[in-house]
Amino acid sequence: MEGMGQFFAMGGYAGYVWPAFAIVLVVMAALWFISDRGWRKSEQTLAALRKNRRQRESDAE
Amino acid sequence: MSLHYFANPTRFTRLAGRIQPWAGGLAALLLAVGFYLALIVVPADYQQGDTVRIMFVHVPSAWMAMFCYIFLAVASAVALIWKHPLADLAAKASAPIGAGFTFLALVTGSLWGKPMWGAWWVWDARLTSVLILFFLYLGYMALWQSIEDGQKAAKAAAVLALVGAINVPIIKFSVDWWNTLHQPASVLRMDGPAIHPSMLWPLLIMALAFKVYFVALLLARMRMELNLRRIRALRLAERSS
Amino acid sequence: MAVITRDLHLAVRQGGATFLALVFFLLTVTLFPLGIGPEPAILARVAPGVLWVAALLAAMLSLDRLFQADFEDGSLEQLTLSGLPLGGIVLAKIIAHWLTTGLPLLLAAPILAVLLNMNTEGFAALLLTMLIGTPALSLIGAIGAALTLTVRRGGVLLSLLVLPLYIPVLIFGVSAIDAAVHGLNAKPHVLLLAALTLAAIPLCPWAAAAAVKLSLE
Amino acid sequence: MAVITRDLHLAVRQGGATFLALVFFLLTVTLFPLGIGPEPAILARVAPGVLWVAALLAAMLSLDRLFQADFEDGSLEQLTLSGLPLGGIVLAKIIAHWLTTGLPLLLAAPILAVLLNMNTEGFAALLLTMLIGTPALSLIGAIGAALTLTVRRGGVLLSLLVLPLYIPVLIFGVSAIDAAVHGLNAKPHVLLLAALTLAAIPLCPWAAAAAVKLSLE
Amino acid sequence: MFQGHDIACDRGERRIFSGLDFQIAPGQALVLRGPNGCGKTSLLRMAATLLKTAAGQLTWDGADIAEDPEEHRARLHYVAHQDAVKSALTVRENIATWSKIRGSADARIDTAMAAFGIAHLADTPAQYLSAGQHRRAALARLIASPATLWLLDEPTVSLDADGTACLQQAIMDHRADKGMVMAATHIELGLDDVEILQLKPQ
Amino acid sequence: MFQGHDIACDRGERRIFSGLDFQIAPGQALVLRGPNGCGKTSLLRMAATLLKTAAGQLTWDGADIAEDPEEHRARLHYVAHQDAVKSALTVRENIATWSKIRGSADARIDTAMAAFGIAHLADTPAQYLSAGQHRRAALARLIASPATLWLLDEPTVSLDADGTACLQQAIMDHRADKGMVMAATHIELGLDDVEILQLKPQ
Ligand code: HEM
Ligand SMILES: Nc1ncnc2c1ncn2[C@@H]1O[C@H](COP(=O)(O)OP(=O)(O)OP(=O)(O)O)[C@@H](O)[C@H]1O
Ligand SMILES: Nc1ncnc2c1ncn2[C@@H]1O[C@H](COP(=O)(O)OP(=O)(O)OP(=O)(O)O)[C@@H](O)[C@H]1O
Ligand SMILES: [Mg+2]
Ligand SMILES: [Mg+2]
Repeated sequence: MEGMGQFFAMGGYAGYVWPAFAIVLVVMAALWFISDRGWRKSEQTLAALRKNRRQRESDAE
Repeated sequence: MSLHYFANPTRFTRLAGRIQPWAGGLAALLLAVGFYLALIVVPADYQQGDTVRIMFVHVPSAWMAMFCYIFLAVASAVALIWKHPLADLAAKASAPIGAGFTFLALVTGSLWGKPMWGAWWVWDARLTSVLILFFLYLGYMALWQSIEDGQKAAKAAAVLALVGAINVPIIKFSVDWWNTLHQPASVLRMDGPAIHPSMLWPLLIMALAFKVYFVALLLARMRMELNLRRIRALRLAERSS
Repeated sequence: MAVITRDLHLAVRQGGATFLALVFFLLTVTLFPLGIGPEPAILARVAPGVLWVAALLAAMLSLDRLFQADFEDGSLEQLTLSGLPLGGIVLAKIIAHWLTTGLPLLLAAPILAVLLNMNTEGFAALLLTMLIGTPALSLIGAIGAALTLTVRRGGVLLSLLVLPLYIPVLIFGVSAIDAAVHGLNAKPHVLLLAALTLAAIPLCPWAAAAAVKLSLE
Repeated sequence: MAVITRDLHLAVRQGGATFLALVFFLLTVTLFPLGIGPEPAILARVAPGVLWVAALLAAMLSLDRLFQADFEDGSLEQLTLSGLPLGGIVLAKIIAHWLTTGLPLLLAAPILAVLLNMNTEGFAALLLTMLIGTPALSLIGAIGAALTLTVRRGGVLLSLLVLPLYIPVLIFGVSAIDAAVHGLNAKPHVLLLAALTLAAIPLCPWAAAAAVKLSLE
Repeated sequence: MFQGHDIACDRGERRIFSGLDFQIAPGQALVLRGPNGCGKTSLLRMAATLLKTAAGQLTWDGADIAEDPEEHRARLHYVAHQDAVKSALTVRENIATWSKIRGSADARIDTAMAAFGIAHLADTPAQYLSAGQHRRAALARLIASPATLWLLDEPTVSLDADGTACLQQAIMDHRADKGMVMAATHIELGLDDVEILQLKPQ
Repeated sequence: MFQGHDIACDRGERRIFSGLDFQIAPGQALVLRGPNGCGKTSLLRMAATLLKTAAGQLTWDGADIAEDPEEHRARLHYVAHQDAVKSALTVRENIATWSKIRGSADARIDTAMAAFGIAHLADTPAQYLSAGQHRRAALARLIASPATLWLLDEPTVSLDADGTACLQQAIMDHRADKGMVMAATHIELGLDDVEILQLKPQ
């Protein structure tokens, strides 16, 4: 336990070291999440639009 | 296999789809290793104590901030000169990633600066030029946003990206040109790295992890942009019919 | 060239840009002692920075109208159709811009420097850096003005795009003066500034012309 | 009132004024440390002055477009014809102007104060004076904007007319902060500033409306 | 009843016209004609209280409009060369703004766009309109919020045949509804039963 | 000979028209007609090299104009809706600026003002012109400096009968002089022997 506490204390600089690593993780995860969701959404919209068009084309025939 | 081999968007989508999961996985793995090394294995510095660990996220972020801009500028040049159809998208897709890394460099630098220099922020040349880089990214994205016509926006943004590229050498060499508080380069320099190997390796692993992450994210964003472009075309065709 | 005289003539007639930059410069610099307080030592300390920042802002403000007015009333279109190369027209407009903003600033700077208690060593450096640096402001600014012509958030975007590009000019300009004030060698800073301006002369009109062409489509 | 929402909507859409003032404010304040140098003591010393001068300039710049855009495309004409009293319309436009420029400045000021190493005593005073003072900037400025509508040298004249009127705001604002920073009594300065703003509320819209009517003839 | 008695007009310290009389009864239309620079626009601006008469007076049901200009303004629409269409806003937003300021019902906005054949452009920013579409957007204001007196300065400029027909229909409906119209024009508006006021250059 | 082959036009990423052909020989006039938004202005802008063709090509005596746009620009005049008349300058100064930029003789300026009946306004600032006078000042440019191809976008807007007659005379003289004219309009221009290009909305 002693070791763990020491580890988390970061030699008294816990207030600087941990936030630094945390923000890196948060920003990287957020960027990834936003991009991934944007991509998925765009795939869905595209598929829907294409289906729409195919339908209309077959209607027209 | 010329530059134009990947100009075909469908081929690109297929290839990107294949690479992306691997790149994502590798980035996650390298990041995990890097974090482990940086937080646990590496000993505290005798001068800086445990704050030195911030280096392992700060320095790769700062490198990526500059790297992304170089990438963006090169992609813009390719788009303007060779009219490569994917170059626009690559440039557009890399801007938010670059902005993210620049933001990280600023924040982690601040978090390091407080214990080291006793201030969150000082107005020295290196710090300020990174701040300016951040503004440049924002301006670039805002320009894309504010021009409706996609093709026009691409060209305008490319011109801006190229003009803004002068900022990169300024950031790189600002510490040499002005006497500042900030560390001069100790890894990326002409006469080889001046840093202890026990620190160098984790740093390089972290840097590699960031690079691979960039690739994975770039591919995802490019596919998204490509889809968005197709969606626009379909919508417009629909509206006019 | 006819375009330069036209722009100058218009500037004199409308007044707009010409005096605006100058008046803005004068007012900004005079406001500072009011805001900061009258102590000569502090004023002298901040003088080069205040002068250069005010010059930057003044130049940036007048940029807004560099192409905008001509764009809105169709004159820019007519200019491109005049058969002259677009790069040349843009350069002419940049020169006119410098003559109506940069030059007046240059002439006003010494008076203001006296008001701000700047020492005589800094004087020559101030004039020299402004002479070399203000053309760069007009040149770089033209790109921003051209890029934001059709853009909705024109004004904001213009500042956001242009100011980052202006910062090197500011930094070299101020460092040269500071060096001179403290009796150090100002030459490297001045040379860097000159290199910047020289690089901007061929590049900026070209980039601005490309942007103008885009917004006329 | 519909006019306020319209102006706000337009401001958001065009971005123009809203962000311009804010971006200008941010960039100006960022430029200063670059020009002056990084020493925290000096920065802290000049911080209130720099912040207020930047706010003044930012407010003044956005004034130019307060009536101008609406005048040029005929909207101002249509607004006066809308059957609402002109004074009310002008007041609505002033409120919209404050919401899009004064308010953002107010919100951004604390962040910048930290960056400039301003001490915590000055903080409350800064916010209070900006809250009281920025409406006066919009109110006074409207007169200038209306007077210079049809004038050829609009921009210059505007600055020349408005800045002298702004100087009392600047002086009271800065003195209040300085007093607070040095632990003195800031109250008299704040009260004077408040008196100024209160006097401007009925007077300025009326004067500006008269000026607008003139320029529509 | 909108009347002008012995009106004179000065522009730039020059007398443009004088001794002009006219009257418009409910349901009537008055068309101003005359060569360039004879003062048609100036007369319309006087009728809109935007310009002062140099002599004479304008009355509404016998009361001088200069006495309560606000009241007069509320009952008129003035469509000028400068058409007050904001390029940053969409067509619908442009029309909606004005009808909101005039406090009229939102439902009329769609009617107005349909009346001028621009319903399909409702969500297009005005920046991207062709000249005729732009003008239609400006004219749609007439329908979006009701007003008794329409002052139209060369309203058919840039309109195609269909657009002109829309305008004619709008004017007919307005007149049937006891509205009044005062229009300056150089070309035939194709309205029937109008009075013509010929302005002569001095 | 100015020709268009299989021209297509995109605006805002939308196809406006395609497969359009036309040709204008020296001395000929081509009038563009069609409903609002069908692409007349866009076609004129393409002919002026201000807009890129989405497909097809425009040729001058067989040579593609996109190859040397500067040369093409030097031989044309484009009079658009936005008429590039500066309100701060007088009529004469406005015309003189453009003829100076184009390097043509000063003597023609007076001829040009006379041709459009605005000689008496020579020293009036453009700000004080009526709508029709403004347009005449814009058109006077056509005479002040010579150019082979005239591209006119709704040139008669705001002109009275006399102004329209001036324009007709100018066009006749120009055609007699082997000039070419391409004009978009909604109303009859009153020219004889013109070809009409009808644009259809897609
Ligand atoms: C917000 C504040 C900061 C910013 C924006 C910033 C920015 C940067 C940048 C752009 C680099 C890359 C330089 C290059 O590759 O040449 C860098 C590297 C570095 N920074 Fe910072 N920094 C900040 C604060 C700090 C602090 C407080 C420290 C430590 C006391 C620090 C230590 C380092 C080190 C050791 C490097 C690596 C230099 C090398 O090996 O090339 N930085 N920083
Ligand atoms: N703001 C002004 N200041 C001074 N004189 C003006 C002003 N506006 C117009 N004029 C002059 O007043 C006269 C009448 O102008 P007005 O615009 O009323 O003419 P109009 O009949 O509408 O002409 P058009 O058919 O060309 O539109 C013109 O001779 C013009 O030169
Ligand atoms: N800058 C632009 N961006 C996007 N679309 C545009 C732009 N300008 C015009 N359009 C669209 O292109 C089409 C053609 O416009 P154009 O101005 O060529 O029409 P026009 O034939 O001149 O019409 P009008 O008779 O009304 O002048 C219109 O539907 C218009 O909405
Ligand atoms: Mg008129
Ligand atoms: Mg058109």
